[in-house]
Amino acid sequence: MRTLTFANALNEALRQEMRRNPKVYIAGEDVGLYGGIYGVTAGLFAEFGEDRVKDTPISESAIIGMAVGSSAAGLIPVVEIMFVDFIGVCMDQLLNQAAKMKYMFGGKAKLPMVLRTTQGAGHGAAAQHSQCLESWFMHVPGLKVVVPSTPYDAKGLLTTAMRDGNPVVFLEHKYLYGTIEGEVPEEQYEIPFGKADIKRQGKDVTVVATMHMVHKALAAAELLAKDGVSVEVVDPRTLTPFDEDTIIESVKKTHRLVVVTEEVAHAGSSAEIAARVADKAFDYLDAGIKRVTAPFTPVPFSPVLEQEFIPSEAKIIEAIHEVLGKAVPA
Amino acid sequence: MRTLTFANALNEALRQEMRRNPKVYIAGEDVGLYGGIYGVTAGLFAEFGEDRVKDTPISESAIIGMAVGSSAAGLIPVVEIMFVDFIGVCMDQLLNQAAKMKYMFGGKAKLPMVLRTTQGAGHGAAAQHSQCLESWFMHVPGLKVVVPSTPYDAKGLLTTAMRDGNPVVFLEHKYLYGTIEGEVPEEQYEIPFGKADIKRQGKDVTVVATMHMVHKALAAAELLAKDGVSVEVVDPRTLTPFDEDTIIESVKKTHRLVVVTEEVAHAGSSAEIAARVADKAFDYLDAGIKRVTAPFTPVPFSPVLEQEFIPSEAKIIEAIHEVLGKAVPA
Amino acid sequence: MTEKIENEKLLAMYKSMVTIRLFETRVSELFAAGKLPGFIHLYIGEEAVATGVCAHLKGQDYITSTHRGHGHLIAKGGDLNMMMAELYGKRTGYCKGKGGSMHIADVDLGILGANGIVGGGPPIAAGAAFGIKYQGGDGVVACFFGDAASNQGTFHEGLNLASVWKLPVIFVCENNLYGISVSQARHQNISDVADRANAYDIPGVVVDGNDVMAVYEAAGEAIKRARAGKGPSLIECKTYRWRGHFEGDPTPYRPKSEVDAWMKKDPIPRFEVALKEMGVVTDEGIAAIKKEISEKVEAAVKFSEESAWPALQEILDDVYTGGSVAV
Amino acid sequence: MTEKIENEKLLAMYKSMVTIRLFETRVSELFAAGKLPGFIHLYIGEEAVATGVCAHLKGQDYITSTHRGHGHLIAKGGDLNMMMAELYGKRTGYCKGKGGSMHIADVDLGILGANGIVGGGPPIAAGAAFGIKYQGGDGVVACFFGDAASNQGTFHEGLNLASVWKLPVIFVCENNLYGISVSQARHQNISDVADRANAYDIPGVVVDGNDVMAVYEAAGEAIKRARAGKGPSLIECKTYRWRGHFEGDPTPYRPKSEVDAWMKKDPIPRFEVALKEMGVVTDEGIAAIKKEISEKVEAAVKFSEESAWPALQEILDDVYTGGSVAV
Ligand SMILES: Cc1ncc(C[n+]2csc(CCOP(=O)(O)OP(=O)(O)O)c2C)c(N)n1
Ligand SMILES: Cc1ncc(C[n+]2csc(CCOP(=O)(O)OP(=O)(O)O)c2C)c(N)n1
Ligand SMILES: [Mg+2]
Ligand SMILES: [Mg+2]
Repeated sequence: MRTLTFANALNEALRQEMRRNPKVYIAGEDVGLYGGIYGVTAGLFAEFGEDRVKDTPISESAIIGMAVGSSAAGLIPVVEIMFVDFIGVCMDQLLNQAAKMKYMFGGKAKLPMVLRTTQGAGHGAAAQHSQCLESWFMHVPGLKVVVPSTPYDAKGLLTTAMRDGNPVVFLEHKYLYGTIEGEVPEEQYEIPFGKADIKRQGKDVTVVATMHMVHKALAAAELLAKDGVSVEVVDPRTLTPFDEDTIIESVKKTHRLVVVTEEVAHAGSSAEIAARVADKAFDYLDAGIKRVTAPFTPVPFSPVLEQEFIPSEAKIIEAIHEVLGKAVPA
Repeated sequence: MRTLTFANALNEALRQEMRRNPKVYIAGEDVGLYGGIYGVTAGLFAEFGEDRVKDTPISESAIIGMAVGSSAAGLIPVVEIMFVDFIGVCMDQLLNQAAKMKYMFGGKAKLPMVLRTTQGAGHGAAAQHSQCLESWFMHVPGLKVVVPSTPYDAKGLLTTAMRDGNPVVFLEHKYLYGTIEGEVPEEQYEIPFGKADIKRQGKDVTVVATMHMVHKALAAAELLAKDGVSVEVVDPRTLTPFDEDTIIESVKKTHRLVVVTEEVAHAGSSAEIAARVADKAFDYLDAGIKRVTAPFTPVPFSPVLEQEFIPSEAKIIEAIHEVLGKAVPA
Repeated sequence: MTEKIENEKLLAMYKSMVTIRLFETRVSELFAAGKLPGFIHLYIGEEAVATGVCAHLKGQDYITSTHRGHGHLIAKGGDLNMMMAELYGKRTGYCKGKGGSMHIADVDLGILGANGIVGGGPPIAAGAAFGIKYQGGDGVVACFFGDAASNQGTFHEGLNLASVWKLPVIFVCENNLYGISVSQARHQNISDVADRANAYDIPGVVVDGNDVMAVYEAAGEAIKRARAGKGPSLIECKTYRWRGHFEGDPTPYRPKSEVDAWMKKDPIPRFEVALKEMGVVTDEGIAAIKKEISEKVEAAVKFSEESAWPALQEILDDVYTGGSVAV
Repeated sequence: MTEKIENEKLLAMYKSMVTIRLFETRVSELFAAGKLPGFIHLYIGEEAVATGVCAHLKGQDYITSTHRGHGHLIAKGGDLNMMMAELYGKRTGYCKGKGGSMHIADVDLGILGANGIVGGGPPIAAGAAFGIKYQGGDGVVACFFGDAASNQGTFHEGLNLASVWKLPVIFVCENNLYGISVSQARHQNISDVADRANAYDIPGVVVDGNDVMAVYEAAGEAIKRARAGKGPSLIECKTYRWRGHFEGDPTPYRPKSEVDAWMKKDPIPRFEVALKEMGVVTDEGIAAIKKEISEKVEAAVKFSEESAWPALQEILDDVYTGGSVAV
């Protein structure tokens, strides 16, 4: 099968669905003429014209409000917030309008819309352009939250997102756009929400990881395999809905859990994953649950500090050794 | 000692610190002439005048920006966002400006400021005026997050907040304002951040609860005491910094943990508390960790549904029975 | 110049105003009697605004409303029974009891919801207008908001987007001189919100918001422009809220004399005089209309009282299209 | 009328412009050579704006800057060594390497930071101005932002608050005709951002942003007003960015002819002509100034190259005043 970069897989998902469904349109800052800061919407302006690929003013609240209003009026907006870091200027339209309308209206609304945005560190973009905020979106009932790690997943999940019928927050890790390539079918396909993917089978320890960290976890697993440690890597792929079962099944087999996310730990998605297992699979656990995350700081600029910020293979390996090896310290 | 309501304890903290320190000022919507929607700032406009108690336009981003700018210029702002639910329109000024400035500037900034706001259900205020969002603030390094449950704690913690020297998010549960009264010293006092309070001693199970839920947990404990079950109720009082030690010590004694918060569970503060214990006190746990929280829905309006939404004594008792009684289901 | 309006339309407008007045008055009593939970913001005194604007709107047209939404909903054709039952929190309400006063909506009627977030509407209104334009319709969106809401960033963003894309929206400012306790002079440096139209190069007009004919006329101009693809307008209606900001508000922030003066400008008797002069209605006709509407309001109360509460398990429904999700 | 400006001041302004130009040009080379990580937005072509405004500011005055901040920082007196080292991510930088180009600040110099959030500045500027007023000082705040930033809700909120409270701020719009790839005509319905002043009943003026004297004069008026307690003003400076939005931007969205035309309006030679006419400087003087500044820039590069990286454990420092907290 031909391979695509992560960014191109997303681009293809958008292009194919826009060809299929005239209700789908794109809006955001510099998504049109420019093709998106990371090129995810490249070529769509040329193909679909400025009526369907809209460059907006720098008005993020208006961008999301536009999605909400036009969705209620029958369209399927795919809007881009350039960096997830900017969500603070427009969160209300997501939190109180998009996510809650259906419920507040007693079910009598349908709001199909996708909010695409990029998150994550690794490009020296510093504290206001590198955050991970998936846990904020998870904490909002009414939203679905998608966190793809591979080009294959990216295309299939984005296709599902555009057909889901609910407000979907689709988080793209900027580090993956150009660095990760993988096989992607030419035709359209959907990947169901709420189905975790076992990215590597193993039997000694379960590592649940998301987005960029899936790749770090796989690299750590590869290194540990040489020492005879068999690591199972589970990628939830969506955080809402959340596939608890696959993770619990894995822990029943391995009896050990390490959670790896790039966000800061405090009230992060990593906490939720650990808490569920500590509730539902406690009897199968042979060790405390370790989390490998960023330190509790804003993202620093300097490349040396930024590399220290991002969870490394070494830290993942250390955590795995801990849950495997010694007793959990009191 | 004389007793005060929760709202009046807060009012006294503000009044006394404003008398002591001319740098402290108040700003927000209807905090002046009107004295605040819940009366927390009542009488301060009359005492301190409109230069120090500022009614603002409905411009929440400007309110927080005002706090940031005036704090950098040497003041100690205590700003009010009328309901935490509105934070989505102004979160950026907190997330990317207030919280990160010090770090981004290499430490060369000091931003003493308090953001007071009310949260929680119980007044029939529906989905956009009843949420709990403490976990969002916890997830932002650079913020401190305070969640008082009693008038005594409220006064002491708010006094500390105004002297802390950092951006502090001070969350007040609206249900407590008028319903909870308690003894409060007349003079000023500080309660250190990062010190949990054991609100009731017990030996069979640890219940960690916050804000309104502390009272529900205490009521549940009282009921269970009649059946000979001894419940320890721990109130973290601040979520950042977080007093992990007190909770772990408690679990070492009781071997069982139930976490009770009013927020939805998914990526909530309850997850963080459970995850820490599942990591650091795993060897002392005799049962899986249960969380008692709101269901994963927006806050419904109808009083019957709202009461169903808010975690009840009955649900807390059920969870306690679960961790005490039967094996955790596979 | 004022176009000639058909008698039937004039009567419908009059009925709309009376319905709002009587509905709201009854709600105020029910709230005082402890029948209605939560926050209630009444539209009494401002009836001419919603009525004058919505009189132009058809089924395909949308409105976005506010926390003070009952008037907009009634004027756009909302069902009194379902509205009242919603205020009670009953399952026969518009939102099955899940929304309450601040969230009543009827998307099928083009009502995109009351809104508890001040300034929540303008971006959504621009979005709905984009939806109309994208699909090639000639619908319009009327976006209601208050004087104080015009200080919210979303007001600015919504108007800017609508103007640069020439979207069919009319932005209707209900300037009742206060945002809760803060008078206009204390929340903005201008006395005419309409002056803000300039910032987007769109028409901005001031009208007497207690004169339903004036509102009707101004809205008509703006809507014609919008339907013709010429973009949005801003209409500021000067009016006053008779009641507190919410029911239970002691209104310590405004003098009784101010309230009294505005109550003398009551839009309803004023319209009655005009209607009688035009020969559209007689005193007897007015009495009959009031009686009929009053009965409808009572019927709505009865309907609500007799309706069932939502069942507890319904709390989990309606979060997602396609059924609830595992989390 | 233009007040007579002292020669010394004129020379300082000229030096500021040249410093910005040479610093930025060198940064552009260093970025292309792979020496500088992250996003870099250069101020080349817009030097007259920051310079003309900051020439009025004293130690007690503040500025809020933007993602395109180097020019503002230099004009307000920022240290070249510490700026350059910060761009490198070295621990001798202004932010100990933690901030980078978009977050350079020097609170002691009144520089409240570059800002990666478009529209982040106006609310903070209003806040700093409130701080000044509260403490009874006569300081002012200059708030810089772009044409496209004037569509952000925070712009509106900041100006409204400053106007209703008569805060000492001057809002300086650097209209370089684009927000990244989106031309002004595509992002707003007006051609003069200054037209928005009306919405707050404050003065709004348009000046040639490539004419440092014109900027200086307009800023002087506005600052005088502000210091006198008469409230804020909006000054729009028409200018152009020569480089891409960020370094590495291929600028497919604008014609070369447009760039060329604007490069002909280079503010630096234009000011040189004026200075020579006024007899403030000679060609030799100019050459000497350029040489001296160029050496300073080189020294800053050397300083940065030779500086150490932050130590890894420093990552945890500086999150909180009073030391890091247990979480
Ligand atoms: C974002 C936000 N901020 C504040 C509030 C609280 N609030 C509700 S109504 C109101 C005043 C609104 O005034 P205006 O827009 O003039 O409308 P009016 O109530 O006068 O009709 C305020 C401050 C809110 N609901 N949402
Ligand atoms: C809230 C926010 N939205 C979007 C961006 C991305 N962004 C950075 S600069 C920029 C364009 C800014 O244009 P303008 O305000 O005119 O300033 P200029 O770059 O032209 O100096 C954009 C969209 C951002 N940093 N912050
Ligand atoms: Mg009003
Ligand atoms: Mg620009």
